[in-house]
Amino acid sequence: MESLLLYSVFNGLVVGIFYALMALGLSLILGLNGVINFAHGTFMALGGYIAFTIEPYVGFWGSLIVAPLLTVILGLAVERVLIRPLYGRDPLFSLLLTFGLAMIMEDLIRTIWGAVGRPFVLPGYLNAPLSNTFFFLTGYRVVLILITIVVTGALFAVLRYSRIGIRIRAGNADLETISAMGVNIFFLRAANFGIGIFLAGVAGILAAGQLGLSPSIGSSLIMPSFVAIIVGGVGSLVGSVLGGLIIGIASGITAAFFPVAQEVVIYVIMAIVLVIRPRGLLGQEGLFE
Amino acid sequence: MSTSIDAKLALNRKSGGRVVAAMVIWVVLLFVPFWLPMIGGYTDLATRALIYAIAASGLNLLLGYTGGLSFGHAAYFGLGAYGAGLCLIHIAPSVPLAILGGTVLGGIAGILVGPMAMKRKGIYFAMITIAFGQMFYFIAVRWNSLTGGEDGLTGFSRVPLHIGGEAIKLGPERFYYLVLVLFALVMAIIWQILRSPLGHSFVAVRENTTRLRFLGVAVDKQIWVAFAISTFIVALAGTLNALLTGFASPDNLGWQLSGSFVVICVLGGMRSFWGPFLGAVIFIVAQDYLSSVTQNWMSFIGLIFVLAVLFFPQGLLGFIKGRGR
Amino acid sequence: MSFLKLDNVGRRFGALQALKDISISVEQGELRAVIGPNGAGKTTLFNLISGFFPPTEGSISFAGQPITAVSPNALVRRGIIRTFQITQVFLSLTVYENLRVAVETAMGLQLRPWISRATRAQVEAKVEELADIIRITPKLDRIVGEMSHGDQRVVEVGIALSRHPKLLLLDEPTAGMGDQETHHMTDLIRRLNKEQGITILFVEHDMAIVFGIADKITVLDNGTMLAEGTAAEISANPRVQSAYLGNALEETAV
Amino acid sequence: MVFKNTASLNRRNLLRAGAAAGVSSLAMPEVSWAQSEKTVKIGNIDPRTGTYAALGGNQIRGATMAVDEINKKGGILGRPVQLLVEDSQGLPGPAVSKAQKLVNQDKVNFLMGSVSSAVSGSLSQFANQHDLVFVDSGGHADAITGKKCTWNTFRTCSTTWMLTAGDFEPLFKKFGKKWFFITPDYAFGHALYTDYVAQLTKAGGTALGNALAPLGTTDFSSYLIQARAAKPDVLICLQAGDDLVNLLKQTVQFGMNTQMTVAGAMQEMEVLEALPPAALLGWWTFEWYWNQPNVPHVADFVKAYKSRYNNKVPTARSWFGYATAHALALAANQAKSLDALKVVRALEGLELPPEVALQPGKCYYRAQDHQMIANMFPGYVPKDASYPNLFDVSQTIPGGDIAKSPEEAGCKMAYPS
Repeated sequence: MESLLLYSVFNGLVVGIFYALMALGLSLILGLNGVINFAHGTFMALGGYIAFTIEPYVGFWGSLIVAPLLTVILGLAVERVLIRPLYGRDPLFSLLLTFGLAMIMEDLIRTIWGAVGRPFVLPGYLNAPLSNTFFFLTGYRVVLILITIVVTGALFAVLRYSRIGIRIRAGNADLETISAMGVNIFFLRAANFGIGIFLAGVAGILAAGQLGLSPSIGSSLIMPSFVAIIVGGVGSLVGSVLGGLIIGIASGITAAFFPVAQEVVIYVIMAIVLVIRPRGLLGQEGLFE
Repeated sequence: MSTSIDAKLALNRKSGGRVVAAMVIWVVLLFVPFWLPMIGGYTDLATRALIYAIAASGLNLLLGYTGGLSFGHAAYFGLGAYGAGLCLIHIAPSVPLAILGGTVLGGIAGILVGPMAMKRKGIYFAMITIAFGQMFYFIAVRWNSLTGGEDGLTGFSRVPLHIGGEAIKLGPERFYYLVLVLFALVMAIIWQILRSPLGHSFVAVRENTTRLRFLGVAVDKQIWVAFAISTFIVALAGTLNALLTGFASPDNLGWQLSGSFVVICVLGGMRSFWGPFLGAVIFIVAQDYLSSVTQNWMSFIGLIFVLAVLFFPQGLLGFIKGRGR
Repeated sequence: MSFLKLDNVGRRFGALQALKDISISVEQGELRAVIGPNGAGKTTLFNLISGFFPPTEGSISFAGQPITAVSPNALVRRGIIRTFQITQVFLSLTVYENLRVAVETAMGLQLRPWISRATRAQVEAKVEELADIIRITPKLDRIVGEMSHGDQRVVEVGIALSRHPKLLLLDEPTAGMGDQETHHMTDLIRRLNKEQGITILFVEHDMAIVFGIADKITVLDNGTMLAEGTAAEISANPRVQSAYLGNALEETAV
Repeated sequence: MVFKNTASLNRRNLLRAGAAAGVSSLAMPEVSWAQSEKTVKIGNIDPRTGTYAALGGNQIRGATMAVDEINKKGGILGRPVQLLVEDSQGLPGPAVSKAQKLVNQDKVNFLMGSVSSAVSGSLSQFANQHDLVFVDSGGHADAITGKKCTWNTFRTCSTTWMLTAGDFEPLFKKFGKKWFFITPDYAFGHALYTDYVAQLTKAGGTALGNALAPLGTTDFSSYLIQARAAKPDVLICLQAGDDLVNLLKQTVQFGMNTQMTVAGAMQEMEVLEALPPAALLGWWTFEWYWNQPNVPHVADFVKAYKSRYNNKVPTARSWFGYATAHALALAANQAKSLDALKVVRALEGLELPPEVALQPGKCYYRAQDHQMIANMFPGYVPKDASYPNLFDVSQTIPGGDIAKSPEEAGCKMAYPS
């Protein structure tokens, strides 16, 4: 029983990592670009499929670097052509646009890579359990957690210390002032969108190794990521990560002890947070949004 | 002073034109079962378009008139569908009861969810409505014993209507007329709301919540009422959809459908009374046609979303009116 | 007993002390101007009185009742109505529709999905009356968003009037207006005060207007109260002259 | 409620509609049907998008190939046959919408298709309301030809019972009597589980546990830990499609394939294709396999299919579509009519000729419950399997030996008077 609890917490943690990576990217784009990126899940899937395609040539570790960058290039093109005209307009429009984009991208993925799920072959040494007692600790799961820590840590370092990072954070708080100070906000928004997509790409490759690839994998991960943002607190990047981990672990534990409710539980958590702490765990208090 | 009179005359002319247009629409709708098969369509398709028009018009009361961006209204559509099915299976084989039961179920859910979703505004409101929609989706999927789970709820059908001791079977044509009557009823209700102080206040919420709040109006209450009314109407559409297809399934509550309702409103024109209707007709016909001719129909539907946003943000009716001005 | 009374009111935002030690008393029927350089705390003062946020120190009373930390809604019901520095109207509606929704909500009809013919007539009569007061009847069918800035501000005052204000707070009513519009607005303010007997508090930068129509003037500077008094007293006040009026006069001279 | 649809083509219905027109003032004039009678139309509703797109795609390929062959041999009643393919997305809602369109607008003569049991059920109900022949090519739930059987619905693929009975004995004898189940939480999964447990208990084995996983589960580890704790001889995985892919991959990741025998009921070529080499394992049942060296016609069929479809071998799904379309043509030609009831009577007991059956022994639609009785192909995934040699059939079991009798299945057929 103890090992089941331990296991389910760990399992939830792994799932929560995907939610957190997704929510972090979504949250960045939401803050500075003011866009609910519904296509975030399909960008993630795309990252996985690109990795699947280039892996035979560059290997797993190579694809881990190259595939997100290729995804980002596509993301930047989308931002430039489709999303930029919508800045400053009712958020309804960017939401609908990315919604349509998600449908198109999912369909394209199905057309290019086929409706059948695709195996993503991991290096053999990553597949084996590390110890017999903790059989769920496979090499890959540990690597997955480490990579996430490195990526998230690097992101927060960039946001805190680099010039562009500081500007992104400032723009998040007050875009007008930043713009008045002579910062090119179009560049800033594009860069920010790119970073968000990069995170989705990384999540996509990690998910490909853990869950396998199918055209609709993105849409199954994006909804919990929304919940993660609301639970963690709108406007707080740390909150998004925290929210992702919390709902991941909650759903992991529920899956082990009350499997019927494993999806519903995250929405119940959201409802509870909304009732007792509407701004979310680490969210800013705003009088009027 | 004379400019004002001219303006009023112009307004009258405009509304005169509107009356004629509305009359044409109703006459065309009245004879659908006669002309649609002749041009290669089928009555059930028109019924489905009307059902979507009811749902979109209900949503638009919140979306277009009150300015509340709900991306989760399929949840109430689906609840209406399940409610209707459960009424037919467990309570009594009566179509009116099923319609009533499903509508009330969806509407009550809307009344309960509304205040929680409204804790946040704007873009975050949209996100929360999506998430609540997913919650109902998963409840429907997982509560196997009641809902039939992933397979959906089956085992009910459009039992005959009993009027004055006579049993009237509801074939496609008669069911179309039943839906048409309810569509007319919904449009009348929305029309009445829009010309009442309630409707005026909805529009004021959309235009400027700060102003309204400093007129002493509890803005949240107005949004709640708009939210609730829209969920009742969407749930009504859901019950009719269940009766049309003969079952309720989880995809009736899914976010894809929620998105479709929103794009229907945008496509036809969110600020127009007939916009959602027009959007529904276009969307249903396009979907029906595209999904038959190409395996990649999803791309084309997605393209409709993208094009509507980039080129017709005011919707087709808004576009037409804008050019007329 | 003064109509509106602020006792040692202060407001702090984190480390920033936006207002400090403000004591003001306004008599019923008074037309009071609030002046001061940018950042003096004028809008913060309005926000406190209208309940936008509560003061962190001191107390406020209105018509003999304490109103510290009373919600904006409740204050509106008690008769404190405000306009905003940034015009707050219903932009894509006509003037008529703007005034109508204001009148309907003032009558508490905002939850009614239908009204009787008599009530409708009553609403229409009130809208016409309001339009007459603010002199906008010929433009009733115009979309507000397509009108001039001055007209929009007039409409905003009309909306505020629908609530039968006892105390009207006008935040820079003539800002950004041309001469003609300014004249129209000052005339409107004076008429509302004299003919309708509404107590008015207004923030204004244009000294000509302030000295022209205000009964009394309150001067804020840097979050504190510098002076209070009639036009003559204020212009004679050496502190005001040195700290504020000198600059302002220079500005107007330029 | 049986609504007499005026749009249906057959003569019997047309007469009825004429009679009904007197009663119902709303009956629409139907003038255009005579022109459209030239071709015989088969409406094929299969998932081209969604979770089951790969399976649906192969059913469509099989059916398309069959229709071309039928047309080469003179069509149905001397008229050309047209296959109208519609996308069900694997969901009952869109499937019924498509059925409405096919019946009312395109005026098809027969309906076929479906991968998921939910869609099969809703289409069967729809077809029944419209007096139309429907052949369920690939939805397995027992009820379709059991408790919910109807006079106008047939099924080509096997029942869930047959899927479990196909490999129960080899598994039980070879590997042991303590079993653990991981079951997808919907009707199809529940049915497989119940059927296995019935046989297991009867044979004296024990079901150590059953973990219910929702459809679309991507992470099965919480179920695998339960299974591991139970220490069974056999781990039965009842998932299908992408779910099974994920489950098997994780089973191997956790090293559980070395501790117990991984097995299950239905296995498909499409699933094995999606598996990484490390997860290619287990004991399963196929419903048809392309490699049957000693059976006549099979090699020819495989060759023709491969040259037509990008060198891919036909799968069981391809055969379902292929056999279903051929069966409809055979029955209509035999009945010399397109009338629903007459075609139904011809389908009842219809035996597939060897070039369509493509397997040893007798393949026929059982008259009492409309269930196709064909062979099951239990076997295992060999070591170092690679496409297209992903499965070794250990034996072929004639369906007649294991299928429940119509009485046991609970089918009570009622025909229209």
